[in-house]
Amino acid sequence: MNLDSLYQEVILDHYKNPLNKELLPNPIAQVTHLNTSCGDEIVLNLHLNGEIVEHITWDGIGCSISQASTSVMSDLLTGKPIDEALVILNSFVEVIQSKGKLSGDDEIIGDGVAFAGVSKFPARVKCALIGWMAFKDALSQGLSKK
Amino acid sequence: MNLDSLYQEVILDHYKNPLNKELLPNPIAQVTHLNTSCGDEIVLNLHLNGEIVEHITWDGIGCSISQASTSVMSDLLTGKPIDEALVILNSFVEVIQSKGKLSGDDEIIGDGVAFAGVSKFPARVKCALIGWMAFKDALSQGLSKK
Amino acid sequence: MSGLLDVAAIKRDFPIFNRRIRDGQRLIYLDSGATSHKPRVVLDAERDFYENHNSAVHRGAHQLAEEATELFEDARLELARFLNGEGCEVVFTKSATESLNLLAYSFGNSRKASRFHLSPGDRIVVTEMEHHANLIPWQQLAARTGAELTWLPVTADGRLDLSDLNSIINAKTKIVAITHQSNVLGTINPIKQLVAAAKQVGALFILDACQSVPHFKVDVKDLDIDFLAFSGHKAVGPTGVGILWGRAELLNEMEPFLTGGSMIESVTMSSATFAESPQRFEAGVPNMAQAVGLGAAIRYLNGIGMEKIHNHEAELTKYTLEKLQSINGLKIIGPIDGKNRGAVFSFTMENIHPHDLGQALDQNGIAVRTGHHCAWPLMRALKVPATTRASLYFYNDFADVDALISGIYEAKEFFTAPRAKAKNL
Amino acid sequence: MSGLLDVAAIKRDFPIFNRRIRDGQRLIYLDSGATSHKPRVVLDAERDFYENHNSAVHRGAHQLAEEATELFEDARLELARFLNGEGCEVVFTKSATESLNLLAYSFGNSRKASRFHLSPGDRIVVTEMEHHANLIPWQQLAARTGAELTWLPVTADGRLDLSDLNSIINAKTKIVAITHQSNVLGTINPIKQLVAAAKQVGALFILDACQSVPHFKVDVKDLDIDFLAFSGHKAVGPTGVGILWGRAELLNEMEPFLTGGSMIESVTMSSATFAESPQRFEAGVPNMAQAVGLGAAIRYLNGIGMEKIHNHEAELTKYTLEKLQSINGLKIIGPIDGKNRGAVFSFTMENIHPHDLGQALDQNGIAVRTGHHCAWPLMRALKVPATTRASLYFYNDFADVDALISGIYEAKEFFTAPRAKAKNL
Ligand SMILES: Cc1ncc(COP(=O)(O)O)c(C=O)c1O
Ligand SMILES: Cc1ncc(COP(=O)(O)O)c(C=O)c1O
Repeated sequence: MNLDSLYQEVILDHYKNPLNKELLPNPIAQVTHLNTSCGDEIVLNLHLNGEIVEHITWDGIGCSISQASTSVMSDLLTGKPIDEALVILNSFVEVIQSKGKLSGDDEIIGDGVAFAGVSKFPARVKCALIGWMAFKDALSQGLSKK
Repeated sequence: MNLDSLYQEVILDHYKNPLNKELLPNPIAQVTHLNTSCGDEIVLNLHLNGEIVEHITWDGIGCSISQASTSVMSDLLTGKPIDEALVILNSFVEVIQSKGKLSGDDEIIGDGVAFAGVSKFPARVKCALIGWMAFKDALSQGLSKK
Repeated sequence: MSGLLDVAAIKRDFPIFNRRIRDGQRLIYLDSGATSHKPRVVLDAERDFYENHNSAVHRGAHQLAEEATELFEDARLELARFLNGEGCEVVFTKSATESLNLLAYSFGNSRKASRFHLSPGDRIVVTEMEHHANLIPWQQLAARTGAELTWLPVTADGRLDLSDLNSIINAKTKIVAITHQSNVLGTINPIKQLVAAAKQVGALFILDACQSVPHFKVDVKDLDIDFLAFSGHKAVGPTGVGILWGRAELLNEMEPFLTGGSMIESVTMSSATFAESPQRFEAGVPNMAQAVGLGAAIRYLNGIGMEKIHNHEAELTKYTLEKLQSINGLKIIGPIDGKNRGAVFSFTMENIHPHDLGQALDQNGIAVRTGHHCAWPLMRALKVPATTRASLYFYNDFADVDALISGIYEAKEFFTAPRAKAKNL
Repeated sequence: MSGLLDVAAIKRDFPIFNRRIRDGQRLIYLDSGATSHKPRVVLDAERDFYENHNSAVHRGAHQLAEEATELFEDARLELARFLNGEGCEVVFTKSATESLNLLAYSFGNSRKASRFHLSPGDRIVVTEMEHHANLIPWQQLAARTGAELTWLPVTADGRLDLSDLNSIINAKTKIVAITHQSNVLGTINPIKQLVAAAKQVGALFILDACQSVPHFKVDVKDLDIDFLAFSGHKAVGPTGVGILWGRAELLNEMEPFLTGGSMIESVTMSSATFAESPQRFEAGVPNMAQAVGLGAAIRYLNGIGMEKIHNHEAELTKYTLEKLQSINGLKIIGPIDGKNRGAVFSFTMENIHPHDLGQALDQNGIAVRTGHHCAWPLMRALKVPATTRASLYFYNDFADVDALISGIYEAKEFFTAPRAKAKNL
């Protein structure tokens, strides 16, 4: 396996030019997630509009996988109904935890398929999931406030 | 190695008919020594008369080695000048700790030579020494009181 | 005798049975209550870890670190399945002793509002047959917190005396810590009844499973206990590894014990917050090869079958009790009824000190233990200064028991016969 | 380069160097700061213990128990000689983490009159470069006793800032706990000067020797310290064994830590008295095979020679510092002066996150570590969220360093070159 197959073009592009990486004020929920084994950190602000994910904005430091994955997530889930966002999230998580067995359906997880190679590297699974877990956490906080 | 060579006649005799196994009152020092790994116990009373070991009396429970060795010790050291008692004690200890290398000089340690075989059994060294160590301890307590 | 295992085949799995003892005699090992021997597969698993995958788990981002982590976590899952618990409920410690101390110290570290906090007026209940490892940590915790330590006494025939159960495990009781099987008497305690008594008053139930988990199926859900401790080395596993199992919700509420690397969430110079269980309780680079070895040990035991191991030992127990009772002057310290009792036999012989008896047996290649077996208060209660103990495992057979019995007869002859005769032994 | 060892021959002693990594590449292991590999003689010593002598030490009165005890105690003496201490001063723990926690808990258990007792107004001094294992236990002890925890800061070039030494280690100071060599920076601290400051105010000095004992001769008498901790697994020894060395008179005055079997003098149901050191601190059946394996590890290191190991690593250090500094955009986190510094190299690369760099190196079979290296406060002080760390040992050579350097260049090209180019990598 060479570097290209893990670090696909899409990942490096999102890493260099992350989307939604600027916190919008007045979120319904703000969460901070740490990767305690490497010191990485993601702060995520969630805005809901009824049953719709209105904005996902974030800031933080981390490796290309975590930054790109958070960027892809924020792009993919923004504007989606909550239900649908959760379906996407679950299928992304499934791919990442598949130990290389699943390649992912780009109809569902879009650019998320670029991260399928990460699932072969157990130590990087957390990196690929940190932003997604932050979203999930923010969502459940946000919903409980409604 | 068979049982006979460890449990010499002398040992079994002393075990069955221990000498000085009745505590004399008013000792200059009384000590209790435990073998914490097996629960054995020796109480020893020491009487001194000037520079002479006047009486060594004792009581306690223990295996044949510890009982016989204490019996032999009490017999051997009673009536000896303190200096001489310590010489005997040191050479007995040396034999017991020799891991089978020394057989002992019966001119010095008398019936103590019967215990030479014990030195090949590290787990029994404590048994063979418990009475002797109690004597040493009682002596230093007794001397510090004088 | 259909319950018997093929011991000859089993012994071939254990390299140590090739050893010759005291001038060429075969090893008759009756000291598995102290530590068990290890099958080749366990040694191979440890060695494979070191030779092919050695690396610090949970730390490096390289291939060896990934492999080491996977092996280590697989071992945890193997243990969880074995006990019928969850992976996150299995903490690798160095021994049962550490597992029990972990609980006592963690409880001692807890804040006032915590369910684990003890103060004067609270009660800790143990039994009179506890191993020092399940007694002294609670003595110390009681002394530090002002809680009261009390205990269920033992009857003359070596069973727990439950006549005052409900006044001993009373409303003040916060912790009940009891051994599953006595390492001296062989007694198997009625855990479900004891757990029920503890639950009734809202006390936590801690099981010392050192002498049970290696010998029969122990199911934490079925027993409905809160914590369980055992040592790998008594369960055909490596030395230097033990298990603490605890209910996840309890472990995650508890204060840490050992602190350091890999158990933290965040750290500044002046304070720290901690990860969830099991990481919370596994500070530092863990005993990785030993954990992996213990996983292999459990697989080996499962391969033989815990049910079969239990049945085999039950047959041996019946046989041994019968044979021992036939020896004049021999007194069994512990139940003489084979029911609810494991293959651990403590006894005294008239006119022979246990040390001397142990030595005589050793001369015949028979390994037993003598002394107080780290249960000194029990010995005092039963008024024996020491015993000789033979403890069996599934790699023992009738021939081993027969050797023990004839060894005892020889010793008896040597130590109690008139001297002239003994000389010809 | 006369100081160099024959690394090709040494690698043959370590079975893991036969491993192929990531599709057939040779293993370039630069993560010995996390854990070291084990030579065959260590694995053989452990296996020999299990296959021929396995038994519970200090307990049985049979041949195996005698042999096991002798092997275990011989290992203790080997360790004592290695550190220039006495046998009764060497306590086998499971790890350095346990050794340091043992001290903190034992001090916490001490009575008011004891020299180990801490109360508000007392001070514990550490440094900003401590591993979590030598920081959090003291934080916890401070929190429990009301003592104050303070620390020597680190300079921008990764040395201890001693400008306020005598106001930080002041008359209130009871304990000074400092690492011999930083596991992040490679910095070797001026222990004699620090010990002198501690002695002047009557404080106890505790040395975290995890990163020094494996790499150069550490003499407890020469350093005049009170306690020392290290882990076997970083010193070519097994996992699951660590050492606490302490002055005998201190150990014998200290309260026990773990309580249970084999560490007692006498026990009743309600109280216990304790044996002398080292038994006092070794409750339960110890990590016997691991202790024996560590003894073999020390003999192996002595066979190579600690002086030679040190010289070899000093040559590697010079070379590595030079090579790393020649890489544009690479910043060494730690001293760039080879003096008083070990072969541990933390660095950051412009525009490449340490995780990505570690991953890229791993693709070439090069094992490094990335993250905060269990020294999070140090990372905060130096304002780096994480680093990549290469840590070398005597089984590394110039070729390993060259592989690292070219691996870094490749990663740089991949991550920072315009995308179209990177594709052809
Ligand atoms: C300086 C230092 N101290 C303490 C430790 C803790 O050692 P262990 O995890 O083996 O207990 C380490 C290694 O991780 C270390 O490098
Ligand atoms: C019932 C019981 N509890 C606790 C222990 C302590 O186990 P370890 O010494 O392996 O920690 C033992 C064995 O020695 C035991 O038999």
